[in-house]
Amino acid sequence: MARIGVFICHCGENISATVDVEKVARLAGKLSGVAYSVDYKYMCSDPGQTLIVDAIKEHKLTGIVVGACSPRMHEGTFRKAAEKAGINPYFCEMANIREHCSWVHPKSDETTQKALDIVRTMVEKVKNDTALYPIKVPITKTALVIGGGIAGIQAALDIANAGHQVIMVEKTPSIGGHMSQLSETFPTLDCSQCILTPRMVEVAQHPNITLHTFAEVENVTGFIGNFDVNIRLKAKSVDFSKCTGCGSCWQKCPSKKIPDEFNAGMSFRTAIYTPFPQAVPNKPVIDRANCTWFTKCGKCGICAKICPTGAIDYTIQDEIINVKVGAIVTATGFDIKHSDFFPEYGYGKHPDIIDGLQFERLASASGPTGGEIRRPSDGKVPETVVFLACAGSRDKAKGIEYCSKICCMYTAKHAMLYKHKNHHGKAHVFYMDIRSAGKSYEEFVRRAIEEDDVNYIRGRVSKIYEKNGKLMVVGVDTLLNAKPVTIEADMVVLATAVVANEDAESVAQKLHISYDKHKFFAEAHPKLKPVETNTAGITLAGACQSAKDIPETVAQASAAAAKTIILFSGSELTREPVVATVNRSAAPVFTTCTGCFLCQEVCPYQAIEREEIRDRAGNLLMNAAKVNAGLCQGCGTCVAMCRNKSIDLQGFSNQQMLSEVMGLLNKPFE
Amino acid sequence: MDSTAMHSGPLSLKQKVEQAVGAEVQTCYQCGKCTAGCPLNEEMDLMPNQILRMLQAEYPGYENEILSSTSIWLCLACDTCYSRCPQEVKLPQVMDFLRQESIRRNLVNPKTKNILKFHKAFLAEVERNGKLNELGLTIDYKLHSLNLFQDLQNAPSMLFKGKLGLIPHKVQNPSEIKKLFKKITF
Amino acid sequence: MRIGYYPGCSLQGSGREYSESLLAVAEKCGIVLEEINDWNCCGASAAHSLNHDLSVALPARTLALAEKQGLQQILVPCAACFSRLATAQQELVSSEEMKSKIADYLEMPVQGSARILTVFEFLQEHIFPVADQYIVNKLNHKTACYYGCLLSRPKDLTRLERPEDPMEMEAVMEKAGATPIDWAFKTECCGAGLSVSRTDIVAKLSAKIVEDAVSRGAESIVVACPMCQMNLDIRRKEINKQMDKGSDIPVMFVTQALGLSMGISADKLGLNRHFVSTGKVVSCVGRKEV
Amino acid sequence: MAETFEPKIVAFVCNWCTYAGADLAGTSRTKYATNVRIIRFPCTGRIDFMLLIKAFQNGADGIIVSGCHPNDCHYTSGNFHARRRWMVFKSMLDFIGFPTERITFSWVSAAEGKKWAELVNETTDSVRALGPFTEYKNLDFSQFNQIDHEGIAEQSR
Repeated sequence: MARIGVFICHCGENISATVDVEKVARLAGKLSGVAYSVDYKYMCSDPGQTLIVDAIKEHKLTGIVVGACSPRMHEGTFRKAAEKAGINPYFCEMANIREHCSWVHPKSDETTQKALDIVRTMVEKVKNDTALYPIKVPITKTALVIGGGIAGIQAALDIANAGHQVIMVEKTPSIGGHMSQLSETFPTLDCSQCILTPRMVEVAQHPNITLHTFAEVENVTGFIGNFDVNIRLKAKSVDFSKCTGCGSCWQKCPSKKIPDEFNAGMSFRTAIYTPFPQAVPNKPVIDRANCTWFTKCGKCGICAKICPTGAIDYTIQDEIINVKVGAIVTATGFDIKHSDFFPEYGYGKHPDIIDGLQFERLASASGPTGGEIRRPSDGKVPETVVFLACAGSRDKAKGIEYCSKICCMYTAKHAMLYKHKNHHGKAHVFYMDIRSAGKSYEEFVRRAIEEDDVNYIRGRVSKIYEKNGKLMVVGVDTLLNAKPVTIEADMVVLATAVVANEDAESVAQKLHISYDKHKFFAEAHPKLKPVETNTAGITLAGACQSAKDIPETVAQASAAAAKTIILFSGSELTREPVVATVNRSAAPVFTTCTGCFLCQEVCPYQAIEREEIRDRAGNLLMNAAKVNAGLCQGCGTCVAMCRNKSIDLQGFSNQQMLSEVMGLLNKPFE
Repeated sequence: MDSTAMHSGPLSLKQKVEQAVGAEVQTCYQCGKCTAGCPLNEEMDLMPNQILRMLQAEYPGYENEILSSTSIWLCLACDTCYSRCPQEVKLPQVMDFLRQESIRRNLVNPKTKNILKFHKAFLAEVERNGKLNELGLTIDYKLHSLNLFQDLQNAPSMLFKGKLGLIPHKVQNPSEIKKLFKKITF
Repeated sequence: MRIGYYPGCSLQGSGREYSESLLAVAEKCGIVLEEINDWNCCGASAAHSLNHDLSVALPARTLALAEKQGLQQILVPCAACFSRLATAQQELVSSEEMKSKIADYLEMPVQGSARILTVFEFLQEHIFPVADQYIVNKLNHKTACYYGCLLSRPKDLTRLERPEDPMEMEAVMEKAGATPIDWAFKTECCGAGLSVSRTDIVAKLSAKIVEDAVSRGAESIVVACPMCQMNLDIRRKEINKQMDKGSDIPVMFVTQALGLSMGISADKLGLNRHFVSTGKVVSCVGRKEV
Repeated sequence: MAETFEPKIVAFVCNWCTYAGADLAGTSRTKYATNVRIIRFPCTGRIDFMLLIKAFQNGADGIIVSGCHPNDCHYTSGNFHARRRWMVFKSMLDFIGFPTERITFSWVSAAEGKKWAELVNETTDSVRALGPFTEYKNLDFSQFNQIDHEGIAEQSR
């Protein structure tokens, strides 16, 4: 016979202000099976928990219901208290009479009645609770880092330096990401490549890091501590074990007219290429879509002829490798909108209307102009440059309501760099607000205005068109009584919106992590779990989660690394025992499972296995489903699917859910 | 200032606009893109974004200023502002409403009276025949605006080129249109 | 499928050559346009400036008449009329309340269900498939396709693929053998409704348009709106005063250009009705390629 | 009767989205009708639709089923299975003449506290308009639930 204790919390006045808590406790005491019922000011406080522990012991309670806040808040707290009192913690249930009752309804009899109903429901559930024991799972102490930009590099180095193995997967032929494309960085104007390349080399040389460039994650199965990952190593067409990185091949490659991704399309590269001189690894790959050997069936072949070590191999195929990892850091980065996104600025048809990344390449010493600001159309040094902040960002009509966060700062930097290189040039910035909240950020923007004489105009630009070789920038100065302003510019730089990568959605689906409507990956909690995802064991670093600058990205990457290292600090992982089980009984029944395996079809975690039940002589009697508790995440889809209720979910069993439904409505409450 | 206290009674002009047009005046964040692209910005006394800001402020003194501005009558309803507005404010429809409100409150700017007279002459012509006859419209407008000689040089050649018809086009039963006008305008 | 035709008032007056050329081209291609019986004025900018209900009711009467006639699609070549009819239709379709209110005013039912075609949609869907067999001349010259405001905006009404830089008229002109230029003022407003009341403004705005077209080497400006045509053509004297150097660049309707390429006579296309002589364009027929 | 009818609504919700969304409505103190009672499932995929019938049998007048938005399921695909099963179940209910307008199937995310409140209010209003649901109330199914051992024994003799 169940002996249940009911503990009703006032939560200060959070509950008692609208719910008659004494009445709830009093009437709950009359429910069948309830042996003890009490209300108290703060149940989660130390004295409150002591009250529960003492009551369990004194009244020999077999289960408890705490009528208080959401189980998402304090279920753990009260389960610990139950355990302390010597009963299995899974005999503790929360009746959520705060979030779902006292806070959302006015003080009334109905509200009190609802609280009573909620408590009674949970009393019915507790009666059907069973003892459960946490599941221990071993941990594979290897981390997978997806993405080799600054976020991935930082996370990988931190985890590797803590002594754990790291596998890094990078989509392009080199690590470095967008940061390697930048010229100088705000607010210190130190050279981006100078601070980044040593880190890139460290990754390549670190004994704990295995680097796979030109590779993509194919699919991910498993769960925290035990992920199973297939990685596609795209065919490089170059045998890296033979290649010395001498560069003869790409110097002689005749396909020279391929837009260079690293220079944001402002120069050309060859079909066999290393993306940039400091690339890591500094060995070329063949871009098969643009290589004559592959597009014209075996024509050319110059690189193979010229290679002194015979490293070129056109027959190499994509290879899938399988790795086992315990945690995954997602650092897949971002993209930006390009000038063709803007109808009012000419749909990208004017070569001298460029985006921020293109300007970075113009300003970079390693860029197509050797660091001189020259406009793409004719290579002339522009005398007047207009910078447009918020190009596409904060623009509901264009589907991007959010602030891209980094543009205010890099636009100030761009204007400054331009002025530093062209003292007599004129730089104008159209902006809406200047968002420079960061260490030394506001000072940096003021410096652009005050010392470098950049003309900041508050207003948006309606149209840009070309007239007699000039770009007419039609804007407005809202600080001058909304005076219309048209500036004749030689070049226009759009600080275009930061957006999620094109393949973000497919990456998220492979990893089973959620994402927001702009395809940025979703953190588990906006404040308290900013680097975790809803899938345990997978963390986020950098701009794949939202637009971020470098310091923020690095900080988040280290946080993701810390979360991974914490996970790796124990030898086993303890998991909630909310898992499905298939019933088993003595011979000759064995199980009621008929082996239809519908459960296997619907399980998102491949947690359902096939078990062959045999007699002592080894003859196969039947096939039955069996749950791998390590893989099962407890969604219960299999339970709803099972035709004869042979599979059940611990903690949310058929009997428990039915008793909740029955308890909720069946009996009138006196 | 406490704008709610000021408008506890009748609706503010902003509220009226929002009610009539369904345009959310409050969404404007003053980027000025409407003004920047407006073909008539050089002619206007209040810029489009300023009108929205003044509506947002809900300061009663601004209402007359808005309604007696030339801008609301100069607006061509060319939709350039709306098509580029990042916040999708239906400014041309706001302007339509402000024009009508300006007539209701008898605040039409004297400098733009001719535009109103033209619109009225236009509708009078439509009310009469159901269709517009440019000759009739021109005569009607000139009589009202007293711009007797404007466009005079063009009329003979227009007649000659067959562009101005002397015999007015009409719908089959002009009284039907007259009735429609009566129903709507009264 | 039957195609209803709403010429609108301008196309019977100052813009009659638009209607004449459109009908001539349709006739040439064997397409019958059924004029809506007893249509009335759309109310133009006067109605929506002064009375919202009137601005819906006037076009709604025409729509109701078209429905009565059993027309499921209506061609509205005039940009302003198109805008008013399409806007009224949108209001009718999106609000049952408005629908019943307007039906009360009109004393007849109105659904707003017919598809309203722009001149480009009509040309693309009905003329283009058969045009090649009728095109006999190449209109070899550089032309500036001018859309103005109401043909390009708002984009959910006009359904242009690139509202800030449309290419629909260019496609027609290329069919006619002309070379459309890339220019900056194709969707700027000419001043439209202020043509009579504020001619000064119209002259200023139109001057910018003519100037840009001329400076980029255009030999003609092609339009698809009677008000654009009126402002750029009839008001040329005033426009020229606003420009450093006046221009005699002819302004014609896109249907006139297409008609010329089909060998229809200049007279029939109304090319003699223009204030600025269209002789230059007519003489382009069969000229060497530019 | 003078009193207005107050329907009983049972909400079958998933733990990760809608339950959390209802929590958010609480923390934001968004007020809504008291008529709803929530039953927490790990996922809408866990919901056995026969429980809906049980709820009606036990006095519910209306039911809400709500989980994560498509593509946002904490378990990747549970909500899709729920939706699929609901389509089948609904067509069966329609076939037997059950008033399926008493069942609202919706998505409410953890961020949509306001939507949760609106959903409860709208459902309460619409079910109130439908009136009490009496057809299934207090139906005694117990005879079907018990195995007739004697009968079986009789037959086998």
